[in-house]
Amino acid sequence: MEVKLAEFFIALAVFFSITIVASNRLFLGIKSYALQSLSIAAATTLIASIENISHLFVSALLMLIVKACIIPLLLFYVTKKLNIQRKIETNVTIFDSVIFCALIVVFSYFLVAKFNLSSRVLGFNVIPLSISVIIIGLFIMVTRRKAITQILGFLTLENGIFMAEIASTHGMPVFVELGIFMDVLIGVIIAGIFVYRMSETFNDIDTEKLTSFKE
Amino acid sequence: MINLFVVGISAVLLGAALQLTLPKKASLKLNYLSTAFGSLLVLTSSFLMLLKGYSNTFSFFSPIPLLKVSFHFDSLSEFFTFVISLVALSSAIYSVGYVEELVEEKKNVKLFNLLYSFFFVSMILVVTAWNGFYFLIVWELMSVLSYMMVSFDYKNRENEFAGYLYILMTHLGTAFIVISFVLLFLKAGTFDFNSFEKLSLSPQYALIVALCALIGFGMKAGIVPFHIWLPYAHPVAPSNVSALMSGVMIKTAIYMLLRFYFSFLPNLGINFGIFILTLGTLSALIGITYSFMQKDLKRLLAYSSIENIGIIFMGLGLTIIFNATGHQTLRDFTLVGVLFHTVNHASFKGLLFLASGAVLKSCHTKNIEKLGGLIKKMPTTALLFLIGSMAICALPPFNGFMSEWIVYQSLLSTFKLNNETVRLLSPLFAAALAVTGGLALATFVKAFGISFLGNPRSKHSENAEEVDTFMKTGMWILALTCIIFGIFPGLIFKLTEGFTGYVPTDNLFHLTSLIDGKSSVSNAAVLTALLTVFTISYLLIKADRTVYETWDCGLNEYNPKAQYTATGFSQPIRRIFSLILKPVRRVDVRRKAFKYYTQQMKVEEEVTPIFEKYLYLPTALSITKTADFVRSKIHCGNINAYLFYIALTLIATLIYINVR
Amino acid sequence: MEVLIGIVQLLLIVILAPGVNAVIHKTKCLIRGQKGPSILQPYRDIYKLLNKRSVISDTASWISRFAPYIIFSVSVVAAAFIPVFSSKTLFHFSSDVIGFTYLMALGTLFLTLYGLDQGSAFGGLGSSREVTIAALAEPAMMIAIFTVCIMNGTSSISEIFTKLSVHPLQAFSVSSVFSLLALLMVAIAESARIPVDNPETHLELTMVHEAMILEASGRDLALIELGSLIKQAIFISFIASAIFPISGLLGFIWYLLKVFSIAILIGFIEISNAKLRFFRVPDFLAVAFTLSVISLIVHYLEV
Amino acid sequence: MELIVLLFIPLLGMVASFLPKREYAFLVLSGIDLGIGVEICRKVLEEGRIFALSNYLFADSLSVLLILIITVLSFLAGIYSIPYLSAENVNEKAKSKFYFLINAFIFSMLLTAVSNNLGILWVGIEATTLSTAFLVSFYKNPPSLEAGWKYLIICSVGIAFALFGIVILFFSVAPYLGYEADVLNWTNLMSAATSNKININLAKLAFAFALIGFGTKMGLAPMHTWLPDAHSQAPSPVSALLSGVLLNCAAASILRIGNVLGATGEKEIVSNLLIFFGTLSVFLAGLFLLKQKDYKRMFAFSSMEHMGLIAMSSGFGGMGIFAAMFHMLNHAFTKSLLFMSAGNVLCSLHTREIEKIRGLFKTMPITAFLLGLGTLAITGTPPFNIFSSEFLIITSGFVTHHLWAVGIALAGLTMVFAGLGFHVTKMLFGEPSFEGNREVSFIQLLTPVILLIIVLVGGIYMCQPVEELLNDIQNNVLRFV
Repeated sequence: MEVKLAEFFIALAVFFSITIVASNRLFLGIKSYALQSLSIAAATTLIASIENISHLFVSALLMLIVKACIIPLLLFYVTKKLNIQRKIETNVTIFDSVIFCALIVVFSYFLVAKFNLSSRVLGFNVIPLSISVIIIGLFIMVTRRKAITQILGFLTLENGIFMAEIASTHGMPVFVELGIFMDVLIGVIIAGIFVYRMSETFNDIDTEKLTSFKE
Repeated sequence: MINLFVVGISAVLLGAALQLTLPKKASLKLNYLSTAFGSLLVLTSSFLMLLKGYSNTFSFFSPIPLLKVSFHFDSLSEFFTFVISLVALSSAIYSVGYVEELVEEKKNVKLFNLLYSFFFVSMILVVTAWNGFYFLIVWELMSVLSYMMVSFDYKNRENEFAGYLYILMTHLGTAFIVISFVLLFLKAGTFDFNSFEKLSLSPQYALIVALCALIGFGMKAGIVPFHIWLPYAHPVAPSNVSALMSGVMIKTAIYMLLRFYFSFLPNLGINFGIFILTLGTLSALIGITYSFMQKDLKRLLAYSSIENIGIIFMGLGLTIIFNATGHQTLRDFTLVGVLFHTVNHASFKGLLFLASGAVLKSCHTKNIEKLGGLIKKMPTTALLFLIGSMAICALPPFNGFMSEWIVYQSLLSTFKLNNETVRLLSPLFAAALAVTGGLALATFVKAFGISFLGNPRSKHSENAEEVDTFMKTGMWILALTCIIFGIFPGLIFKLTEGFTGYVPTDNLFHLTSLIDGKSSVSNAAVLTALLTVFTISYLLIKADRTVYETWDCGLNEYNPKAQYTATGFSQPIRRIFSLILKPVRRVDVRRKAFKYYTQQMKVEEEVTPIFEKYLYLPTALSITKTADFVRSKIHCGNINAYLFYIALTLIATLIYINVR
Repeated sequence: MEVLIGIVQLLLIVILAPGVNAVIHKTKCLIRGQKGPSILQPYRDIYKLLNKRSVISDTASWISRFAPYIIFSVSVVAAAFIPVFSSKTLFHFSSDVIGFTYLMALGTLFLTLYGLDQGSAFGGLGSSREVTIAALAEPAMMIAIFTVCIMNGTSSISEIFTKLSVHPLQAFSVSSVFSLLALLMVAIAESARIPVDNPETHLELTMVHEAMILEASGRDLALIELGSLIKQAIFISFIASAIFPISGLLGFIWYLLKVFSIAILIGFIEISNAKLRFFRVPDFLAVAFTLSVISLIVHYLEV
Repeated sequence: MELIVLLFIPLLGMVASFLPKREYAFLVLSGIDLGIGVEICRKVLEEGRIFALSNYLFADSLSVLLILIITVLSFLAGIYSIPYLSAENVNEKAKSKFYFLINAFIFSMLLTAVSNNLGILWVGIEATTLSTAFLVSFYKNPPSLEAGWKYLIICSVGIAFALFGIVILFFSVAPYLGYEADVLNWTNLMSAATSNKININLAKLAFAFALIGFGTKMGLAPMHTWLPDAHSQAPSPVSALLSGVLLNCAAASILRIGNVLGATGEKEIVSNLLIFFGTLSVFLAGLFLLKQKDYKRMFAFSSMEHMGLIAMSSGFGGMGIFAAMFHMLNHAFTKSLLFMSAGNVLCSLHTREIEKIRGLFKTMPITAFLLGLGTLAITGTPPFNIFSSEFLIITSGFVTHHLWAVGIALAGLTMVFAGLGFHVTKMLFGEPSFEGNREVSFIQLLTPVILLIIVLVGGIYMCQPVEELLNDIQNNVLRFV
């Protein structure tokens, strides 16, 4: 039962990543991200309890604090502070993007179909799902023009990796996990500073404008 | 002997190091005299080594894998050492006077001196190297040093372009040389030339190696169509350097080709020989045709180098043909011809470049159209230039004739072969060589006649002065060489005996061909006869002359501008050969109000360098265009696109992994 | 004895040289219906010139002073290569045909330099044209010579003469006819005759040889002219020697006969042709080249 | 113990960067670090591998190679930075930031070099990105900000993929070896791979992700896009470190993971992918270099080319590994030489545009010489060291019958030569576009001169320890690539 529930949360995370793709407002994207992190944290907790791995609880807690609370709040803060236009600007229409996400999920299954993967607890589905979240994250980064949405895409990607971790090996070794969380946090802070500086210098954070190194 | 050699090289290096501490003028003397002294020692030692058949190898291991610093002395390398140090000797003595100009122009003379001495040493290292890896290092060292001297006058755009083109072509050539060495390495397991010599390769493999070597060394030698750098680089280099570059540096390529074709790959087929022969003929023809068209004295000489390299290649091709058909003696004989023309070209082209340097120093221009009448201002230089010209036109009794004669005789000897192609082609090649000879004559009549004879065409040549003793001495050494090798061809046969294995039956003066053993030439006899008739007629028919002005159709307003120009002189050939020369003519007419009277008219004629215009330029342009396109597409500056590349690459890689 | 025969042969060509020219001229005059000068006229001209002081340009350098002697010497030495009635020429030990051609080129070099030395416009013009013609005539001559050499298996003029005189008929073939014709055309070009050059006129637009020696006078002119005449005689003798050569005294008479008939033939050619425009000369030489190539191929087919 | 000290000193440097005499503190500390590096080198040569911190840190010959490059170059960059920063009129606060970040940067690079654990290695590499992002945008002008942003985003994505690769790799061995942290130690991974206690399919997948991920950081085409922007915008000493050292750390990580996969018998995938990306990088770099406007950017493209060569050569295996490692060493020194010389030009003439600079031989004679010789060196002209390694690379390519790769690479190298030669010639020759003598100070010339000497001597001579190191890497450390 718990295993099924965990798998459900993981699937939910995939769903939220598609919501991020589908959202046309920045806040909606950030909220989706927070929900995604939340569902992953839930899945983690479930697996931790099934397998009784103590450090996974820590991971889940960190997930909850850092990714579901601090980072979304940070992003809200930056968006408000810099008066960023709330609309998400895309290179590909949202309709196409969502269709594309479906393709990505299919591709992920195709990719690992041969490998016969299953972890100790979770079923076969989890690895391809996490790969699709990763690629969807990358897809967001490729198609979304604003700097802040790119951060969002990156964070989705990162979540995908975390999903893969808990699904496959029930988390990485503790200090690696800690390092990763540290890095993500610092990375987001640095990226935030960059966004701040950029909006100061360019009055905009549309990456379309960042093409002075055109050759 | 080897000690003498080492002392010589160390003298050069020591001189180059010590001169850095001296003031400019003194540094110049010290450097060049020590170089001259060193090269004299090297010359002597290589001469002695050649006579005694000395052969030895010295190796020093390096921790870098496959690299071995090894020096080898055998008759071939000694012969080239001999040639290099001969030209270096005269050029060094010449430089004492010549380089003063750089002092006056406030250039960094000490650096130049250093480069010059190192350049000489690097050439010696090239011809004594005995390991492929090490060879490439010294080979490129030589190229880089010469490149630095070519572009020494860095402010000049011409030098900049010439240097760039030169080093680029050299680099391209080196890539092919690397391939040829590595191909040999694959079979031999080491880069030692020893092991290369022991290989027995399949014909196809050998052919690929031979072709790579041909392209690689052909770039350096300046064979058509890889010659394009040569007419730019040689003219802009200081003349003492051009003498070394044109006289001997491009010969180092010949040296390596000889090694490749006769030591490493002795089983090249007859068709490759025909190919080389054809290439050589083309070079000779194209080189001399363009040479005739030039107005720049040094560029004219540079193009003529292409011609002479072509003649050497003709000999090389014939040697391969004879080698393939098993005519051992003919092969040996022709090989002597190749080496003979190498040393000859070194001596007369060195001489001519030095002489043109003297003109340049004295008149500050290389443009023939602005010279004229120099024979009275610079009598010695004029005489020396004339000697060089006669030698390069292969006129008896000078040395050029002897080597060209051997090539002719080898071409003639092909009628003994069983190969129809060769038998039919070789008279045509002989005809091409004959045109080359005729055009060479025309070229040097133009070069000497327009620049030294008649009246000065500009202020440049009016104020010319004879150069100093050092420069004259340097040139005289080479001029004497031209005469000595012309009269004593047996000397070269003696010196090359070790490599070619050809033992002549004649004495020093006489040269007999192998067709029937009766056709022979003797410059000494011709010279004696000429001198006899000349003396008798001179004494009998006394020169009793009245001096009067040149006939100017009775107008009494003689103007030096009435003289034939260099452009005019070459016009008939330009018109006749317009198919390959593609002359471009610009006529600029300024009329007065009444349109039938022209006030001023300016006619300029130029030839199109076809290889550059129709081969290199389009290639380069299409490459840069493609590059521009690809660059602007890939580096569009948009981060989304950049991320997209990553995504795409990732997916492609994953698919690859999955499919495997 | 050998030396004596050599000297006799040499002197024969030198002495005959003006006469050959006179015969050509006489032939032309006779065909034109003129009486023409005496056969001895060229000898008289040269004698007269030799006794005159020469005037030299103030621009001229030592090239002008020595060139006439050098041109003359080259011609004389080259004449020593040519067998007339015996293969024992003065240079029979090294009478290589390629050496011979390049020796002649030495004369051309000094002649053209002489043309440039006085700084006159005409000299430059003459020199330019001369080198052009020389360069274009070379290939035809070289292939023709090569064919003869290949036929006889040697490149020594004396040897060719010996071989030909041993088997005069055997060596005569279609290919040698072609090569001799080619050589004749080259000879016409090299000795500055119609249709390449007109030795009888001093018209600026057409002259080649005369333009170069426009400044020469007196003894200088005599030497240069003599040199050119010897050169012409050498070419004719060379062709003559290649047609049924016979050694000995009979050969001497046979030689004279051949030389003069070639001279008359040249006279005929001259009178029946107009001088070609300079830029048509390559066409003329191209014909010679083609002939010589045909002769070569025919030779290979015959074998 | 040495390893811990080695890592501790840059941390000390981070603290010291708040002191007033921070530049000298950095100099002294990096000097000490260099000494420790040499000591580690000696010890490794003597004992083979050394371990520290319960096996989480270790040093084998590959680490030693990286440590030597890092410490030598950071010491030289330390010397160079003193006059450079004062010539650029950097204020005290910025200086303190500069030294803080550069110490963090060196620390993170050293961490990647000595970490035995794949997880720590990842943290180290990610830390380099984070620490240098602000160094890239040090001048705070719009282009540097843009470059910094692109650097941060692209490299983060890359590194994220690498992390995913590491996760998969962990997954591939964890079922056999357990879920403990030390499973990710190289030593354990290698023994797992050789004894076939690994899911090969997963390992392949892991390698693919790691290659793309670390390849982004290494500058392999087509993930290289951040590289020219970042390298050209960073202050010159940082550019020297970025190009000379950081790329090598990423390369070493790829090779180590490739080695694990290779040990399972899947050598071919590793070598094929490395050769493909390597050749592509060399060729594309050649195309890009044909026309450039900014000289620092041009040298950055050249770094991409050399990383391509290293990847390609590693793909050849055997002697190719030796050649690649040798090339790594050579490239590090030569590229630092070039960036420092270019820094001198920038310092003195305040323009990056090639078009605007002519006649450097007149205005800045010594710098011009350094730049000219450096260009000859970087394009593989003997007698400089790059030639030797490039020659070995080509030879090993032929030996392993990768003719196409070598052919394309040679074409690329020729274009690189044409492009670099053309642009540098333009800068050095001609009538000077600036007046007077603009030569920089003695110390600013000293470092490139030292590097030039190293580069020149390295062409002919290789000292014994280096040879032993490289041989050991070829025969032991990266045996399976």
